[in-house]
This record gives sequence, structure tokens and C-alpha cells, in this order.
Amino acid sequence: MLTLTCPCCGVTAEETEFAPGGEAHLKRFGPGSSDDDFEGYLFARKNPKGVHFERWRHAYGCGKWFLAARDTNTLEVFATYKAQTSEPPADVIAKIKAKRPDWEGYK
Amino acid sequence: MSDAVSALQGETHEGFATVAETGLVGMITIRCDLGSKGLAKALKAEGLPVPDARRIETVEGRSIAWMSPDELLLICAHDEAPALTERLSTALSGEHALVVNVSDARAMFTIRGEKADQVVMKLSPADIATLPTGEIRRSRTAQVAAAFWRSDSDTISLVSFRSVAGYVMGLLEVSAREGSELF
Amino acid sequence: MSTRLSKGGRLIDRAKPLAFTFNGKPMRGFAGDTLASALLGGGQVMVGRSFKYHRPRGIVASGAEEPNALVGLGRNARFEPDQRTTTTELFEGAETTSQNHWPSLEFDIGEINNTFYKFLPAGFYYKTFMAPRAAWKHLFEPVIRKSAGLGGVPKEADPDRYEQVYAHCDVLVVGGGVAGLAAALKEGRAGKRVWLIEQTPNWGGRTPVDGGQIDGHDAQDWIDSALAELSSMENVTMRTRLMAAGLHDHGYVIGYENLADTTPGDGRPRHRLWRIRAGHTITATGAIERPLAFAGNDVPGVMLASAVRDYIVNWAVSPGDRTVIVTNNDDAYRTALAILDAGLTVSAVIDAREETHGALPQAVKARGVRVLEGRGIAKVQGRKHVTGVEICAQAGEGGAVETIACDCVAMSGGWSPVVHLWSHCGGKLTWDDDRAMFRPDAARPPTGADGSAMATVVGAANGDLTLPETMGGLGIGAVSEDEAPLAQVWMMPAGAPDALRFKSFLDYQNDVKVSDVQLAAREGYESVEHTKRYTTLGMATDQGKLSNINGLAVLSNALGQPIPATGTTTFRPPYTPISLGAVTAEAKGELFQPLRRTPMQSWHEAKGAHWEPVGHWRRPYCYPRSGETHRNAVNREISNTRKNVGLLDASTLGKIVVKGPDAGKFLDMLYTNMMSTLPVGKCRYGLMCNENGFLMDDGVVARLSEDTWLCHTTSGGADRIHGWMEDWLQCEWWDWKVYVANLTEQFAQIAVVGPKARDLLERLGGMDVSKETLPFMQWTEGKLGTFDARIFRISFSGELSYEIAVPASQGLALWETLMAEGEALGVMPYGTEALHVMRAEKGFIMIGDETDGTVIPQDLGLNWAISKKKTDYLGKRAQERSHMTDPNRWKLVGLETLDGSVIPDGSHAPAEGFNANGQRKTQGRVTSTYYSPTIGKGIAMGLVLNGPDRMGEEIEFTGESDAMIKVRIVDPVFYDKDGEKQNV
Amino acid sequence: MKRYSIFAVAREALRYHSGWERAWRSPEPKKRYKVIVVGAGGHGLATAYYLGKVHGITDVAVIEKGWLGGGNTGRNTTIIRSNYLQDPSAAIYEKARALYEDLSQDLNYNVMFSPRGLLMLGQTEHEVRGYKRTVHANRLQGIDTEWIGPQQVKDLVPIINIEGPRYPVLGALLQKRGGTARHDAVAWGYARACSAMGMDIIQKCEVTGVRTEGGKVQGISTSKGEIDCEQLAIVVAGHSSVMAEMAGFRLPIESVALQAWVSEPIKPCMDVVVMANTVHGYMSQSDKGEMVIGGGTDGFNNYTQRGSWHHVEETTRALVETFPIISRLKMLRQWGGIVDMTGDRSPILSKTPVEGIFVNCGWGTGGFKAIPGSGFAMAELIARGHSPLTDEFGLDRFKEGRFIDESVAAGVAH
Ligand SMILES: Cc1cc2nc3c(=O)[nH]c(=O)nc-3n(C[C@H](O)[C@H](O)[C@H](O)COP(=O)(O)OP(=O)(O)OC[C@H]3O[C@@H](n4cnc5c(N)ncnc54)[C@H](O)[C@@H]3O)c2cc1C
Ligand SMILES: NC(=O)c1ccc[n+]([C@@H]2O[C@H](COP(=O)([O-])OP(=O)(O)OC[C@H]3O[C@@H](n4cnc5c(N)ncnc54)[C@H](O)[C@@H]3O)[C@@H](O)[C@H]2O)c1
Ligand SMILES: Cc1cc2nc3c(=O)[nH]c(=O)nc-3n(C[C@H](O)[C@H](O)[C@H](O)COP(=O)(O)O)c2cc1C
Ligand SMILES: [Zn+2]
Repeated sequence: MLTLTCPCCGVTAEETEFAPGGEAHLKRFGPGSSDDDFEGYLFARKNPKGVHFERWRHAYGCGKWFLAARDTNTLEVFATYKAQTSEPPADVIAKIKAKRPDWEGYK
Repeated sequence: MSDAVSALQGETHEGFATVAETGLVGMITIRCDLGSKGLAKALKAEGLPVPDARRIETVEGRSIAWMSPDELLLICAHDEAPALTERLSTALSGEHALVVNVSDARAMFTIRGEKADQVVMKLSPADIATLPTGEIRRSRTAQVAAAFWRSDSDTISLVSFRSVAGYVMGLLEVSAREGSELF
Repeated sequence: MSTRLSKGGRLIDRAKPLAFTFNGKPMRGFAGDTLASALLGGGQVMVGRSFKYHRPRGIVASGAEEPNALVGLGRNARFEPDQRTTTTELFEGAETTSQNHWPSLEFDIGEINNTFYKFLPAGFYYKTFMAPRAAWKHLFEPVIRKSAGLGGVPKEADPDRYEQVYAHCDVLVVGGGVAGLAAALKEGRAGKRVWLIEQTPNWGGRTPVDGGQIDGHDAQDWIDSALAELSSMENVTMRTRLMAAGLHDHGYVIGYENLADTTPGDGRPRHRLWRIRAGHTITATGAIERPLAFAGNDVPGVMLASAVRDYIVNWAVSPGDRTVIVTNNDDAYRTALAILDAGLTVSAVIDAREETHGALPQAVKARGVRVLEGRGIAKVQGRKHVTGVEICAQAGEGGAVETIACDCVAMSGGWSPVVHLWSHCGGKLTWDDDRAMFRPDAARPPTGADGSAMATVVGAANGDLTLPETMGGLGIGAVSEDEAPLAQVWMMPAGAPDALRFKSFLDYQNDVKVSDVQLAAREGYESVEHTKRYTTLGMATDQGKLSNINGLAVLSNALGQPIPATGTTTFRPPYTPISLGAVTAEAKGELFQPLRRTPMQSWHEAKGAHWEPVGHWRRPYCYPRSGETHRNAVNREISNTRKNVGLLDASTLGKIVVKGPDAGKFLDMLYTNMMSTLPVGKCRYGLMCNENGFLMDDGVVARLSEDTWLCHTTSGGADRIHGWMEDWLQCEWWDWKVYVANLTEQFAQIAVVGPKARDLLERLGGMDVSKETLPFMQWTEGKLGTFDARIFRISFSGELSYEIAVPASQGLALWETLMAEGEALGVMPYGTEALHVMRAEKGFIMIGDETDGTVIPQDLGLNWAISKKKTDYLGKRAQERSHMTDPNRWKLVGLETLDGSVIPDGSHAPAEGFNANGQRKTQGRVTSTYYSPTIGKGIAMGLVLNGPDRMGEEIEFTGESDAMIKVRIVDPVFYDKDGEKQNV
Repeated sequence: MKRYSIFAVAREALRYHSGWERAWRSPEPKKRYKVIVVGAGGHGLATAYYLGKVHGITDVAVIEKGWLGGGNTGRNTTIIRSNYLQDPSAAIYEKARALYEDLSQDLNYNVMFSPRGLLMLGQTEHEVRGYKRTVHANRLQGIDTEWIGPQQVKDLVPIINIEGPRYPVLGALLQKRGGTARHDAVAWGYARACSAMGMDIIQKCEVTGVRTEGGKVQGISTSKGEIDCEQLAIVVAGHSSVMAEMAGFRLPIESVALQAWVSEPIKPCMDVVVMANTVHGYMSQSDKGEMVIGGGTDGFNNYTQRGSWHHVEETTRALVETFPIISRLKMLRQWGGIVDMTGDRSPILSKTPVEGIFVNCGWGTGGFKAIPGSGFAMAELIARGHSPLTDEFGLDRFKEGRFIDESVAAGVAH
């Protein structure tokens, strides 16, 4: 039963107040995209055992979507940050690097 | 409108705390850039501040609550809400804003008594003990969304959706039942 | 004989006697007793039968670790199986019954299994009962199930209530022994918000029984003053009868509180489930004594040494007149002293160690007790009760050197720290070979949200067994007798032959013996997890609290590897079993799930509506009149609506307002058709697809103003679509200026439907609702009678139809007004089934019927609602994939039987031949099928291969029975094809 | 392999069972095998078994990082049914169910297949229509299911509450020869039979890398060294994405936690398996007497074999509502598994972008019942390059939009 801090309203709450939303930073492919790109967008998931970037919505709170960097194996939450970005911010990356020196970085 | 009724028409239960539906209340949702000057001006004209994050400010019987980074909730008298919605809409017509009357989409409750906190402890995962006066917490009560705040020293106000008012009242009644106080 | 002593008993109140029954026999005990102490005090040594062999069993332990002494408690609706007597407080009138025997505890037919025990070793059932094939299900399985199964079956719904609570703290201390008290004091003094919980009714843990001095005081005095100080601290909350059941991720602890078990029916919640979010958890859960494995170690009267002294000191119960103590350590000598202090007899102490010099053995010897060193028990004599023990050399093979008569055996195989909570979330253990125990490895703790340790362990739970160690770990001085090291003895004698090992129990409840574990090892079930599952070691209701370490020691031995190489099985919550009632709490009956009610719900209720659940709503399916079947009611409602006028409570329909400079652009992305071009004042039907291209919702969109649209969604879709909109606005197009708000509940919505709908509205007065002013697919707002209303001229039935939205607070009033004013016009309410039939008569699709998450709008002939002009909308790219453009996709058509009957729900149309897997090929299926009272026969829609090109063709569909039904492919619009009725 | 029988047990009883041999050997890995199967769960072991039994390929190693059967095969609620809606699913699940009927005899290991009947309750009109649709589909697929009314439900399951009030039972989809089996025994029985055919089951051996050359598989790196192979089958359920990453491709899979729990044992009181999808809960009673209960999945990626507590509450309340008598039973043990959920919630049995590598995964919350059929089909795919049972379950379906979506008729897929 995770706890997360919503970066939009500042509330720290338990998992049941949020709704998970799968992998973050997916790039949308629309009409005109290749079959591979489109399939990748909808289905190919990194699903790593380790550092994962993912979407959450503060469903029972402020209603905002935000992103989290979390270890899927230890459940450690490295950081939560605003959803309006197409890749993890540098400070989040740095934070993870500091805790997981072996991590190969955001790909 | 004499025929307007609230969801539970004031239903009340006495237990180790008193739980009651408050009857009709006016509520207006304002979605807007909360930092905008236009918003501050429009609210100022109504004698209201723009609340800080998670705050609820009460001025002369009306309250204004911060609901999210781009949403406020104004609580007022029920019959005042339509006109107030109009006024604010007009005042904000120059902004990208949405002002809607949601009075009837909600139900409001009070939990009163020295042990009011304990009722909330049974229903919400939020830490009610550390909720300061003047802060509104959006959370859930059992299986439905709710927001609550301390409206005076021994009263907690709680807002839910109207359709689940009966469910929320059921929860409050059971939770406040005599003999089941926690401390 | 076990009996109540005339003096002592620190936990009982002799002034408060309590009466209870065991298998109908009246018995007595005192307030403060557990069921177990009261049973023992009343001389009841045998209390149940084991799982597999139905062997007579007695009480072994004095706490949560008890494997044997489970009873059925209470009766009728308050009957509860598998109740552990050692942790159940005695109460007046308690009715207890022993378990797993027939016809009686004393004489049990099932004991025949015990006679055949040699044929029933671990896993015997995997090797037998295979022939003939049907025999397992019909012959063997029923017999096995009956003879297993343990407790009785409750027969009625549970009349009690339960509740749940959330609590938050900086530090949670679990365990109210001296270690827990000391830890709580330390954290409390530091000003932390502290919770201290203890599963039993009593503070202090083992120490008041074991004795010693803490911080210069007698242990009990120290405990009393610690409790006094803790109670005085505002920031410390203390509770007894509250067990930490599990330590879950991010410091979430499930606590299980026993409130009213001893006062059944008093109206209070019986149990309370605490969900404690702890910044840090300190477990001070103590240690559990281990049994020793020797033949007959399960005969009633063989008990843990610590339990024997607990019964004497805490409850003034003597488990026997003459006790033999058998041990591999010094601590068990405390039991000898307690027995002697109570004036009872220690027949001998049998110590597996060759020499004993410690202070405790010396003290016991000094009191004239025989101590036999280097000895073990070869065998316990007696069947339903211990009558004596055969003594042998521990180093030998069990040749008896002497027999000692006794009626109680107190055994001690050393202690195991209670590491459950530490382990639940991944805390690791390390093997301490000197003390022969797994203890928490502080270097590998369970970690929390921030990656740091979320738990620490103190006291005996940390392996700091003696009082000076326990308290020393917390920085407090303490004194107790020095103890010599134990010997790693798991089995007696060391060279016990098969015949003895087949009677040496490890897991009492599941009847797992030393021989079973050895058999598992021999057969290759080498992993401790395999051994567990093959033998069922540790899988009983005590979860191996007594058996696990002994079992894995025996396994390690058999495999010839050190114990840490074997490791432990996984510790899982709950620590001890918790009632499903507590896990359910208030969420049953009326509060099982939120019931969403429309403003008119009370009216429907009063009219006896038959309900249909729709999400969390409950909508009237129909309004049967007295003597009317549902089917007839639906037909009446339809006919009346088509002839006169009907009212539908449409309040559950989703209503989402979308506003902003980019709102049009946004809606063009969301809907397959164009919404930005909709003129103000008009309505347009729209379709929404997900990114996979599948149709997920539909509804009418109204343009309210230049920058504002109102989107209607299905009842089930309102919240989902609102969330869907927010998702795209926040996460993809965050620079678009659009706000949305879900106004579903703000408005009550009533559909006024039928040829007399306009008459009815005109009777209310106010707004002009004429054909000219308010034509089809437009909306208007103003006063309708006295109501502030917005009226949409839309139709889901094909009739002249208005949907009227008013603020929810006035919904009931409007409904009642319409019913009253409409009486002269023959108004009737209609329910969801009439709604469904009428839309099907018109060939309108229904999300969830014609769609199922695999259907695209193109399948449904809805191409007219898909914009060709737009370069993009959600789902467009997906609809370009090869499978979506396949000409062989099944397409929507109307279907009618040749004889007018109704095609069964779910019917399929077979095609010629079979596929590669031998399945009959298919060419279509029915999606909606009804009796149409309007047309007077069955009508249906379905998806059929090349359907639209096959109009008039007759094909077969599967019927209710094996017979097939002849069906003709027709246009899906069965009623008023030209739309003349809705355009009046 | 010494045969198991009642006579063998009797014979051994006379000598304290000292004569039993190992159920499977524990060999060291050889340098090279024709086929390596990674993952000694039910699916991996069954794949190996049918490779040997049907196709005569016995130069096979099954590599397992932990103890065989310790993945989801060892932690599932053992429900077996084949009343699936879509043809490809119905085919493979029914193949599996049919093989279960004789599996004990085939393996000479009693897997206690108990076709005691399985009910899926219809509690809304919508659900009823969905199940009726399944009954019709099943008829054409050759699967024996039927729709029964509420009173028949009550007769079959006396402890059920059919009255509601919230969701009265309107009827049920019954598969008479659905049921349960002893999950561990399925893994053990296959392992014993594989070992007897000379295959190597190598436990405590973690695959850490996949070696490929020119788009073709060469072998694997493991904690016990390098092992070469011609063909590699990845059958690791929740860890499929991790293995795919080693082999250089991505899968349409997310790993999430699924939980189950058991009550304390009571005497037999429910002789069928009941699934109540509207309220989200299912329950059966094991031969030992515990009520075996399965819950919902977590919504977030999770490799911990633990799940979030609130699912336990949600499911328990659903079942107390459905079976009011269980309120006074106690939860004995709760656990979790890591399930592999695909984009359309149906499994993948497929070739991959790397020649010689096959995947069998994505069984998610419902693959125990499929073990024999999946192993049979997978073996055929590996040995022959094609199987009618796996044709529709290829990876290509996600590109084409050719999904096999079972959620259409039933909410959950156990
Ligand atoms: C709680 C729960 C309840 C369920 N209930 C049901 C049910 O009632 N009915 C039903 O049909 N299904 C059910 N399922 C699903 C079912 O358990 C699975 O679909 C099935 O067991 C999968 O089998 P498998 O052999 O593919 O995977 P597993 O049994 O998980 O085997 C995969 C193996 O691969 C190994 N492995 C992983 N990575 C590596 C590596 N790098 N190197 C070597 N080995 C590796 C793992 O250790 C594991 O042993 C349930 C699942 C769970 C978790
Ligand atoms: N000499 C020995 O060999 C030996 C061995 C073991 C214990 N001891 C003695 O035991 C005492 C140890 O003190 P301690 O405080 O560490 O342990 P303790 O056993 O005295 O206290 C532990 C307490 O934790 C409670 N508890 C356990 N699990 C719980 C849970 N999940 N939820 C709530 N409560 C729970 C128990 O009911 C008990 O009251 C000392 O007196 C020590 O000398 C001695
Ligand atoms: C069908 C089934 C029945 C089970 N019955 C029991 C049981 O009676 N007692 C028990 O302790 N565990 C039981 N378990 C749970 C196992 O002990 C174990 O928790 C589970 O296999 C997961 O493994 P793990 O906890 O070692 O990770 C059962 C598991 C399954 C799948
Ligand atoms: Zn928030």
C-alpha cells in the first residue's frame, strides 16, 4: 500500500486516493505514423524490474495527473513531478542516479 | 423556489458525535488560472480572497476553498448561487475561466462533538488529527469522494456528491454509533 | 491431572467466577482466564483431534503459537470455528465444542487413520487414488475432504458488526513486553507521536513470569512505572487486545482489535481493523519457545516448558501433578522452579546436554530435583494422556534406560524470535548458530517509501533473549540468572530409528512428523518451500510458529547442509488469523457499495420499481403494477409511450460541460465526428473511441455558447469520460485552453416521450416548445411552469421527445408535476427495459450491447458519424490497421425470425465447416434481441459477416436448445423508418 | 522412474518408505541442449514434457532461478475452466481442460483434478447477456456449458446468498467439468515426468543474459555459467519483459501483483467453484478445507510478490456479501504473485524477432488452467514451427489490431 506525494496540491496520501495510469512519457502516434510506431505507442512497455516512470492521478484529491519515478522491485519512490513534460526532469534523474548508481539512465 | 430539496432534507443522527445533513447549500466551481488578476478582482468584488493552496477561507457566511491548482469552490447560500454564478461568469468573461453552479450536485454534512474526529478516522485515510483549521482535505469516505474541513472548534464539515448522500449518511451514522468510540 | 491451584494466579480474579461449557459439559473459570487456562484448570487435558490422523490432542502452548487447542465457539449465527483457546478470553456463558472427530472427542472413528499412519506418509495422495479416473472426484476426494477440514461450518449470516479505522503515527511499537514498553518510553520521551499495541489483554509480556530486575527494580514494579509514565504522555496511545497482523509496504500496518468477543451481542463492533500508517515500526514481539521432536511428543499432557510455568504463575493452573522437564537449554529450569514454588512435583529434568553448570540448573538441583544429563525422551507413554516417559541416551538410538511415571511433560527446544512483521515486507534474517535461531539482520531491513529502513526490532524478537540482553539493547540495565549455551538438539534421541521418527511430531495440527520431512528430502523436495508444500509443514492455522524452525533443521540435517543454506519459508500476513468480518467491516448490506440515487429515486421506490443496477446507480427496470409480470409491465410502458406519453428518469446520464477557446478543437479530437462546427443552440449525436479505435461511448452534444459545449455520456460512462477528458487535457494537450466540469449530478433529467409529450409540456406553461421554436436536435432554456429548465429536443425512442434538465433539488418536484399534469394524457413512467426495446425498434445502438470493447463504429454502420475531413481524432490511427479495415469484419444488421419468435440472447450464427481446432465456424451473433410490443414480434440486431450486403437472406442462429432458428437479415430500423414520429 | 500406485505405497509402508527415489534429478547444466526452456513453472515444464512425449525431443533443459513451481504456478487459486468466449481462447483452454482429465494417469502423479463444477454468477442484466453469449459460443466450440437459474444456483451452492439485495443472483454460467487441481502437484508431476525422460531441470539457476548472433539465438548466460542451445523458449510469466529485454525486444506486457488468501480450514461446505464478477470475487474450497479466495490486481507495475491491502478488503467484502456465513471465518494467510498482463489480456505464444526464440507468456491472472494445453501447443510450435492452437496468439496481433479480448463477456479471467 504505497504512499505518494502529489506535486500538484502537496498532499501526501495513500495509494487508494490515487489512480495509477501506466507508463509515463509515452509519445502519441496518430494518423500517418508507421505500424511499428503506433504499436509501440499503444503496447510495447518497458515494464522494468527497477526504475520506472509512471503516471498517477490524484483521483480522490485535486484530480490532477502527475508522474512518479518508482522502483518496481523495492517500491521506493524517488520523486513525483508534474505531468507536463515529455521526459523526466534532470533533478529527478540525478536523484535516482544518486540512489541507484548502476541504473543505466532514462532510455 | 419553495420546492427545492436537499438530498436528505436535514437528516440527523445522535451518537457519540452528532451527524447531520445540512440541507441546501450553494456551491460554485470556478476553474481559472488562480494567479490571474482578473480572478482576484472578481472575487474581491464579492468580498472574497483567492485562497492559498489547500486553504478554505470564510468571510461573512461564505467560504472559498482551494480545490486544485486551477479550481476553487465557493460555498454560499443556496438561493444566492445562481446569481452569484452569473456575476462571477460575467466578471471573468475576459479570462479563460469556467464558472458553474454545482450546488445541487453536492450534499453537505456536519459532524459535531468533541469526538467528531473519530468519525472521520473510521472513514478516511487522511490524517484528520493533523488537519489544521482553515485547511480543506479532499479525500474519500469509505468508497466515495469527499472533502472536509474544520468549520469550528468541534465541528467538521464534509461534502460529498449528492447521489451518494444516503450512503455517506449511512457511514456517518454507523461510525458515530454510541459504544464504538475509539478513545 | 491438571487442576486449579488454590493460591496465586496473577491474571485471574477469583472474585469473578465464570461459567462455560465444553462439549456441553458445564465448567467454571475466572475472569482473566483464557479458554485454555479454564479448560486446563477444569481438568480437561484432551481438547481436540488432529487434522490427518485424528490423534488425541491437548493444549501445548499458552499464546498465539498454539497448534492444537482449537474449538468451535458459540452457536447458531454466532458460531465460530477454529477458535484458538489460548488467546480467547473466557466469558460468562461461552459454549465451546471440540473439533474434527466423529462421533465424539473421546471415541473418534477417524482415528483409524492413526492406525494406518504408515500408509499415509507425506504426499501419499500424490502417489495413489489415480485409478479409475473418475474415482478421485467421486470417491477419494469426498472422503479426504470430510476427514480433513478441521472446524465446523457456520450456518447463518453473521449478526455482528465490525469496523475499520485509520490511524497515523511517527512510531508504532508492536508488543507490550518490557522491550516494547522501553522502546515506547524512549520514543515518547522524544516527543514522537507513538502508538504502542499489545495483542493480549495484559502488559508486560513474559517478564512477570520469568522474573528478573530492571533498572534496579523488580520487573513488575518497573513495568508498572513504565505504564504509568506512558499513560501520562499525551503523544502516546496505548492499546491492548490489538494485534499487528501484518506490516505492509510503506509502513502500513494492519491491526486487529478484539472489542466484544467476550460480550456477544452487546451491539458494539466485535472486531476492529486498524489501518495504521506508521512512519517507523518497532517490533518488540518477543520470542516463541520451540518444542522438541521425540516419539509421542503430541500426547495430551506434553507442553512447552514456558507454557507450563505460564499456566501456574498467570492462571494458577497446574498442568500436572508430576512433571518431567525435557530441555536443551537453561531457561526450562525456570519452569522447574515455578513448579516447585507452586508445591508440585518435578519428577526429573532430562537435559540433552552432557553437562549442566548454569545458575538455573544448580538452583533446581539444589532443591532436590533429579537432573538427567545427556539424556533424551525415547517415547512418551499414554494415548489420551501422558502416563510416563521412557528415557534414553540422547546420543543413542532410543534404547530405554528408565521409565519415569508422570502426567505432564514440559519441553523446551530453545527459543525463536518472532520475526514475522520484520519479514512481511522483505526484511532479511541471519542465522545465529550459537543460539540456534534466525534473527533479524539489521543490515537488510524492510524499506519504505524513501528507501530507508521502515522497521527495527528490539528485545527477544531481535534475538536478545535474556533479560539483560533484552533491556541492554535498549540501554537499560537488567539482571537475571546467567544462562549457559543451549545445545542444538532438534530430535530425540539423535539416532532415533524409523519407528520413533514416525511418531515424532513437528507440525502438530497438520500431523507432520520428522519422518515426513526426511521423506520429502529423500524424494527431492529439497527446497524448504517444496518440503513445506509436500508435507504441509507450517501450513496449519498456527502457520508453523512452533514447527517451522524444527522442520527446517530436520530438513537441513537430511540434506547434510547447514541450516542457513536451507533458509526459512516466506512469512506472510496475518500474524494470527483475522476474521473476514473485520476485513469487511461496514461494507455489507446497505453499505456494501455506495448506492447512487437520483433526485426522483424515492418516487420510484414508492411505486415499487423493479431495479436494474447500472454502475452504482440503481435504475427502474420497469414499474410493475399489482399482478403484472415484469414483461407485461415493460410492454405496457412501451405501448403507452408510443401511444400517449411516458416519463423516463434520465438523471443518470452523464453531463459534462466543456469550455474554452480550444474547446471545439478538443471535442473534434475526442469525437469521431465534427463538433466544432455545431451551431449554438443545436445538438449533435457523437461517438467516442479509445486509442485502439473501439467505440467506447456515445451521446448527444449541445453547443451552449460560442465557447461552451455540453456533452452527454452514457450513465456508466460519465465519470470515465470526464476522467478521459482530463487525462488528455492534462497529459497531452496541456497547452490547450479548455476547462471541463462534470455536472452530471447537478441536474435531474427527465425524458418526456410520446405523441402527447408536447401537450404535456404546454400544460405546464412557460417556454415555447413548438415544432417551430424548438425543432428536433435543438435545445432551449427558460421557465417551464415554475421551473428553471433546459430542454433538449432529442429522441432515443423515435417518438416526439424532450429531455428536460432542472437543478437536482427540483427534480422530484418537476417529476411529480409532470405526472400530475399528465394524468389526463395517460402519462406513465417507463423504465430501462422499455427504453432499450424502444431504441432497438428504432435500430439505435446501445453502448454495451452493440459494442463490447471490440467493435468500431464502422462495424455498426455509423460511418456517417465519422468525419472524413478531420486529419486526426482519438482512435483514427487505430482504425487504419489491417484488421480494422478487413472487409470480412462482421457488420450490424437487423434480424428477425421467420416465425416472429424472439431470438435468444447471445445467439450465434454458425457458418459452414470447422476451423483447424475443430470448432464450428461462425458468421455472426446477435447483439440485442427483444419482443417488440409495437411490432408484435421478436426483433433483433446483430453483427453478421458481410451483413449489409445480405439483406433478405435467411440464415440459422443457435436456439435455446440444440435446435436452430431461421432468421432473416433485415434493416435494423424496425419502426418508423422515415422518422416521421420524432419530427412532428 | 518407479511407478506410483497404491501397491507401491503399501509396499513402502512396510519399510518406512525408505525405498522411494527422487521425484526428479538435480543435475548440473550441460554445455549445450537442443532446446532450453527458461522458467520451471507449469507452462515451462509442460512445454518440455510435450516436446519429449509428442515430438521425441528430449535434449531439453528447463532452467529455473528459484525452486520449480515457485512462481505463479505455486501461488494461484487453481481454477480450471474453458468457458471462454473467443474461439482461440476456447480452443486452447479446452485442450488444456481435456488434458487435465487424464493428467494424473498420464503423469502417474495424482494432480487431483477435481471437475467439481464451476459457476460464473450473473448479477446484472448485462452480465447475464454476456454469459448467455458465451453459452452459445461454447456450443459451437464444442464446450459443455449451460445457463442455469437462480434456484439451481442455490441448490448447487447452499451457502450462497441469491437474494442480494444489491445484486441478486439472476442465474449462472455453469461448466460442469470445470473445477480445480492441486497446483503444486501439476508442477511436480510434470517435473518428474520430464526428468524421467532424461531432461535436466536445473533449479537455483538464474538466466542473466541471452546470446544472439545475426538475429539468431546462440545460448544463455546463467548464474551457473554459459549454456548453448538451438532453440530457446522464454516461459517466465511475470518476468517476461525482463527476459525480453535481455534478448533485445519489448513485449506488450506489464507485470502487476495479484493476491490470494485462504481462510482457516472448515468442513466441506462448497462443492463448486464460484466466480462473482460483478462484485469482483471468487472462491472455492480446497481439499484441506480452506476457502481459497482470489482478489484483484494492483494497477501499477510491481515485482514484489506482494500486493496492496485494499484489494483484500474489496474482494473479501464482495464474498461476504455473496456468502454471508464466511464472515466468521478467519483469514489464515495472504500472498501475492507477479502476473504478466498483455494489452488485450490474452496470452502470447509466439515466435519473436529473434530466430529460435519463442515466448509463452501473458497468461496474467488465468493461466493455471491452461498449463497442459499451453505446453502441448508450445511444444508443437517449437518442434514444427506452427500450431493451430497458437496461430492466433502471435505477437503480430498487436500490430494488426487483431485482439483476443475476453473481458467482453466476463470481467475477470481466472
Ligand atoms: C494469486 C493468483 C491467482 C491465480 N489464480 C488463477 C486461477 O484460479 N486459475 C488460473 O488458471 N490461473 C490463475 N492464476 C494465473 C496462473 O497462476 C499463471 O498464469 C500460471 O501459473 C503461469 O504459469 P507459468 O508457468 O507461465 O509461470 P510461473 O509459474 O510464474 O513460472 C515462471 C517461472 O520462471 C522463473 N523465472 C523467471 N525469471 C527467470 C530467469 N531469469 N531465469 C530463470 N527462471 C526464471 C520463475 O522463477 C518462475 O518459476 C493466478 C495467479 C495468481 C498470482
Ligand atoms: N532466557 C530465555 O531463553 C528467554 C527466551 C525468550 C524470552 N525471554 C524473556 O522474555 C522477555 C522478552 O521481553 P520482550 O519484551 O522482548 O518480549 P515478550 O515476549 O515479553 O513480549 C512480547 C509481547 O509482544 C506481544 N506481541 C507479539 N506479537 C504481537 C503482535 N503481532 N501484535 C501485538 N502484540 C504482539 C506479545 O503478546 C508479548 O506481550 C524477557 O523477560 C526475556 O528474558 C527469555
Ligand atoms: C490453492 C492454495 C491453497 C493454499 N492453502 C494454504 C494453507 O492451507 N495453509 C497455508 O499456510 N498456506 C496455503 N497456501 C499459501 C502458501 O502457503 C503460499 O503462501 C503460497 O503458495 C505463496 O507462496 P509464498 O507465500 O511462499 O510466497 C495456499 C496456496 C494456494 C495456492
Ligand atoms: Zn493532488
